[in-house]
Amino acid sequence: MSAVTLILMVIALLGALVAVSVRDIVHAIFGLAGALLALAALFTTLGSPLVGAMEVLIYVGGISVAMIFAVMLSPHVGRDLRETPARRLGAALIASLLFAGAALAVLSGPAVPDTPEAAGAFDPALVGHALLGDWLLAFEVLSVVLLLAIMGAVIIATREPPAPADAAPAAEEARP
Amino acid sequence: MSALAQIPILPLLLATPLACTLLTLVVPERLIKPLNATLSALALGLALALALGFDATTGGYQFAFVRPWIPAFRIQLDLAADGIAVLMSLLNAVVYFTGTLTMWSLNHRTREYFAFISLLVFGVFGVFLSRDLFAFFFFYEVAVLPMYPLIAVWGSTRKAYAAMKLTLYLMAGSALLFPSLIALYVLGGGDTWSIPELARRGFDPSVQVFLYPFLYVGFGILAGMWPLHGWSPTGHVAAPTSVSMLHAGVLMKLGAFGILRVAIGILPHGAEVWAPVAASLATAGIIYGAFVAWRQTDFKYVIGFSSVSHMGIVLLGLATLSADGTRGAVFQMFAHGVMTALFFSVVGFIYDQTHDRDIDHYGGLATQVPVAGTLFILAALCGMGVPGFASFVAEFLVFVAALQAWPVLGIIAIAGLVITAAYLLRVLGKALFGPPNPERAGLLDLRPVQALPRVILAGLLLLFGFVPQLALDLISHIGAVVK
Amino acid sequence: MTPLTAFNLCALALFCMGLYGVLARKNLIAMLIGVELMLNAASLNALAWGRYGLVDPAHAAVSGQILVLFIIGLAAAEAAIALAIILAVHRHRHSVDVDDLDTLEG
Amino acid sequence: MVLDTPTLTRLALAALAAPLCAFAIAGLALRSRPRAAAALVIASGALTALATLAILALADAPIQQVWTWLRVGDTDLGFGVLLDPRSRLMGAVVGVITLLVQIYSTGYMAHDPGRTRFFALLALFEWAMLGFAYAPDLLQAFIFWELVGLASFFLIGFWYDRPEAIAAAKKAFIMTRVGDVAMLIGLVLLFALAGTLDIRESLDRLHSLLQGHGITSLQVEVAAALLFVGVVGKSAQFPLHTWLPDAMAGPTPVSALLHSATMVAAGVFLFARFEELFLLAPLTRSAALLLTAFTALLAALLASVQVDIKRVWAWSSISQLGTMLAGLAAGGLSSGLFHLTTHAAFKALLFLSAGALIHHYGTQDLRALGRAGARRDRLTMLGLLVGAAALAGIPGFAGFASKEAVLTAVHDVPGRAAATGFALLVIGAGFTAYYVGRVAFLLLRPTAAEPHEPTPPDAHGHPPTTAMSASILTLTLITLALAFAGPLVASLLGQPLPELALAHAVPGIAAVALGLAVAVFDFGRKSSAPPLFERVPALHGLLLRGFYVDAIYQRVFVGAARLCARALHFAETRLLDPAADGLARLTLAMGEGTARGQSGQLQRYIGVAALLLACVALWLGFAE
Repeated sequence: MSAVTLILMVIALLGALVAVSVRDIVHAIFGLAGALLALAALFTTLGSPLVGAMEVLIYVGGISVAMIFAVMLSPHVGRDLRETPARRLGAALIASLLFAGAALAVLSGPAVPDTPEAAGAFDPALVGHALLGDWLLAFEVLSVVLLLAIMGAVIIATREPPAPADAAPAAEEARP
Repeated sequence: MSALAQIPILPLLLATPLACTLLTLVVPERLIKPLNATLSALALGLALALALGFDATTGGYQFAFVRPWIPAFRIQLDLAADGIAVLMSLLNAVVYFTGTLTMWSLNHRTREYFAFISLLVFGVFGVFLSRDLFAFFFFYEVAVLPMYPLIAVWGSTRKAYAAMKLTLYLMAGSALLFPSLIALYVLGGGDTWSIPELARRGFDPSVQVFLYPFLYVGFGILAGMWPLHGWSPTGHVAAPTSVSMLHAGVLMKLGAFGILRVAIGILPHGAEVWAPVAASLATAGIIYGAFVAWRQTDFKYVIGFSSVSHMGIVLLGLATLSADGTRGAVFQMFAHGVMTALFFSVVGFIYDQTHDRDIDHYGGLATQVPVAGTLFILAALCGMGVPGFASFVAEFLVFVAALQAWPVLGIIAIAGLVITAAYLLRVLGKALFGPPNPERAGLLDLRPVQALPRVILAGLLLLFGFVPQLALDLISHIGAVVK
Repeated sequence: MTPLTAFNLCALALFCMGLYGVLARKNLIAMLIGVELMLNAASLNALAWGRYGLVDPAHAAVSGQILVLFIIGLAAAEAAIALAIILAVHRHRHSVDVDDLDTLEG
Repeated sequence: MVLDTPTLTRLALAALAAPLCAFAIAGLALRSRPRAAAALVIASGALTALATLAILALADAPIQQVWTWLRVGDTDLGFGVLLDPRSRLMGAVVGVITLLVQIYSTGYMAHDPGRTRFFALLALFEWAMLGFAYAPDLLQAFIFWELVGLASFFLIGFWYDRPEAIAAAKKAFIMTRVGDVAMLIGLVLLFALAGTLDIRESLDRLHSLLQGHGITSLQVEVAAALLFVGVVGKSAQFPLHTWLPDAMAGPTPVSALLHSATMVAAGVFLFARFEELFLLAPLTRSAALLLTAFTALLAALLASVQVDIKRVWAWSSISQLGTMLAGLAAGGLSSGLFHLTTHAAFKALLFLSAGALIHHYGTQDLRALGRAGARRDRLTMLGLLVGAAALAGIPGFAGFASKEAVLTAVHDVPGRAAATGFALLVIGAGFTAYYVGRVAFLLLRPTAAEPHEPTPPDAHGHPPTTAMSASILTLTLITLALAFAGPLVASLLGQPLPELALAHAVPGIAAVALGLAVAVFDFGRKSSAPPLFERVPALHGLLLRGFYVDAIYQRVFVGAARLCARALHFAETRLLDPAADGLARLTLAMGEGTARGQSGQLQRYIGVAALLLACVALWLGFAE
């Protein structure tokens, strides 16, 4: 295991830490972007440059930017994220319990091979063939899903809010 | 017979109420009642044709009509009628027809009411005529479920409570039934749902002993089995007239029919092992229902608890597992069905005028409304098991069989006749006889058109009382379960 | 510690951080950030397993990558929808505090 | 002349069919035409009377003709006629008495708005009773036995707007039903023992089975005892006797019919029909003898203090039924049935003439009737006195011959039980003479007025009509004639009446003479001394209340049944229903509890899910 890999891991984890802990949402998004970049690099070290590139393009370039736009478009969307200590403690407890349990399982699990496959097998061309061969149906479905998601997002985001008089009693009714 | 055999009479009989449901939903408002009357008369005619065309000398299943339904699970629409099914279909058709006529004055959500009623009747026909276990259960649920809206929307006293109670009890029964039926399918080889085929294959004795109580109790709840009868008097009381008629007259018979056809039919050994328990519960129901009916002040509660008592006689007859007892039980199902239908139709007629069912608030009804009063008296006489009425021969057969199978239980059950006489005569004495209550002076008697359905029911009671052979011929092929 | 185990642990840590974010944050966008972290943790695992031949031995070379590609595609769709919903909610309620959004309560 | 079998069968069927048709037509079609209904019913009654008389007189060997009514499995349940001496005699009694009562009713019920119903029910009553008398098999016997009870329910409760009539009818139906239940069980047992529903065949088989040890004598005893309980209920014997005096709430012609030829006679006839069975059951027979003789005495005592003329006759019926049954239990078939026949005539006569007086003077109180001038209705009083003489057992009248025959039959039975029964019967006969004398003197020699007298509903203030008088006259003649019918009955039944030895007859005659003498002493003189029983007020009160038997029943049995009903009603409303409701509420509460966890807050759901996942992971980790 190379030092590069290790460093990348540390960067990713630090970015993630920033993403979930800082009080400014914009900072958090930048933390996320950092972690994602490190992950993209890790993907490349795992012999998958194509995936790493997609990660950068879609996540860092798409999703993160969309988040920043969303924050910018909606005023006072929590530039000041303050959670109660109890809430953070509870979340941390659950997360660390899960981490402890799963780490224990990983470490005490059966031995796994530590020899990576030959890098040649990770030719992007192969991926392309597989994607348009065996996985063609899933690929097409995914494209439809994406299309629908975009259309849905447009519809949801552009619908005018109903008159508050209607909305309020509906909310009241829902509360028993 | 040969000409009749060409007509697929069972699918027609099943399709009539279903068609009625669908047509009721679409025809104009003013045509709903004529449509229902016509189609229920058609169903009655088909049921009569079925009874006349049935060859009682050969017995067995006749008029078979088999089509695949869900082939993947070998589920079939397997319609066939044996004598019991013929008799029960006749009962259902009679109560359907007369019940429809008694609701002529309904004007609240007529469309939905008649749609639900004919759906219920469709389910009941399906149960009686299905030889396929899955279809049997399917139709059983179709028959049971419309009760909830029918009571909750068109009912009276504590209708929401009664409807919910009824539904919960019956769902509890179904919850016992459904897994048991699947168990029968799986343990029976997993390749057939046919009831006769499953019965022929037989089951391991330990399986029978384990499964039988589930089936018995599951069906028994619908049959008003003590002590799980609580839904039935409350439901009777709350339901509108024709629903009460169908409910007590036909629906409770589904439970007894299920016990006979499925529980005893497929698991005879289990039935034999559990017979003493079943007979004891039935006897307890006879006595308990009669005593509790004695304390009631509401007309419909009296009849409701009398149903518990009379269904106890049915269950006692079934529990004897003898030929005579089973015949008596099936005949009693028919007699009790017609009788309670008559009871509820007359009580409903009076209730519609006064909105009061307290027997202490009446008196001298026989003077005030002689026709309705006479019909009620006839029903009460049938309830007491007086000779000349259909229930006499039925109860006699059950009692003879019970005395032979369990002398002590038989004697207790026969002693119930005294209590039955006491509570029915109490109602007659308070409400029908005695000095007329001046507050009820304005009561109208039945007009001829209104009397027609009730007179049909009373006439059937007398007809089958004087010529019980009509019914007994149909069910003469019932054999003893345990020789 | 083998490299694979290291990748697994790293992914696990990312996942748990994401979980922490989802649980601790009240802001919807912040929660979305946590979700993205969890998804990426899963992707990292999938790639690592693919690299070390634990995914679908017949097509070990590509299966892990394809899986991750699909995850990324779906994540894009998910993020688009989620952001749209967040904007819509914000317009309705003038809040993206998840504690206020309990109309699903039974 | 003897008629052939098909003719006799046809006659019997006609006798059965006529009243049923009359009932159906009168009840359904002639509701608004009472005259036509009455005419129709009387025509059917006349036809039946003629047919039954012809069957009585013109038959020879027993005839049994059965048609299948229904077939259950391999068992045929038959409907048919059995014309043997017993049923021929009973049928003729039913036919003649019913006809006379129907004719009488045209006058008696002339003003009643419900007389169509009345005549229809009379026809139903006759049909039921005749069907029972001619029944050749157990099921048919039971069916018509029940129908007799049903018809008498409707007739006792004829004036159904009067609560006491309804109460009496209810009581009659329920009390006899207690007997019916026992009888049904007995019949089923008999069927199980003998394996056939045919009455005569089953009795024959019982005999041979008992000899061949196919069945035990205990089984026969039990069957006989159960049948006897049915008899006790129907014939109003102690302890199921309290319904009969109350049954007076019906119209008087109904009482006449009920007490003579139908209803109560059905019990006696059942005993006679199963005489062979009872002969095989000596224990039951002894018990029956004692019980019925005791009833005869008890009822005679109670009759001695009544002031309501119909009540006197009612108690006297119970007493006389006890006498008949004692005779039958002693094995005196012809004595018992002879007494049934004479009693049917004179008791009908007594009720009809009492009815004529009530109709005329508007009261049922003996003293009031006397004061009002009952003695001026000469024909009615003649009939009443002839009937009374027959009831008292004055030599030369019908009752004397038959009662002496019964007494002799009981006397001829060895054993202490029979001796006790004989003593009870003799004392009973003495009291019978006493209360008969009392009635006669109270009617003929009026006493001082009482302040308050209620008017019964069948008062119309005119002397008996021609139809009523004609019936009374006919019955008077029949009663007089029956005094000499003993040998005829005996030869018909094939069992000679026991020889009337002087030694046996003396106690009976002496008791009657003594009773009459006391009656003369008490009521025949112009004296202010209180009569026999009123000198002991405590006893008088006890007798007036029937030894509190009714009250005890109300307390014990009715009370117990009511208590049972209350308890079960409590169980239903307070235990079973709440249990079900509680179950439902528990389910609801569980649902609500679960729903509370469903806060709608996404993070809680995720948190819980993650926690569970963590637990699974931990478990897996430690398990490895």
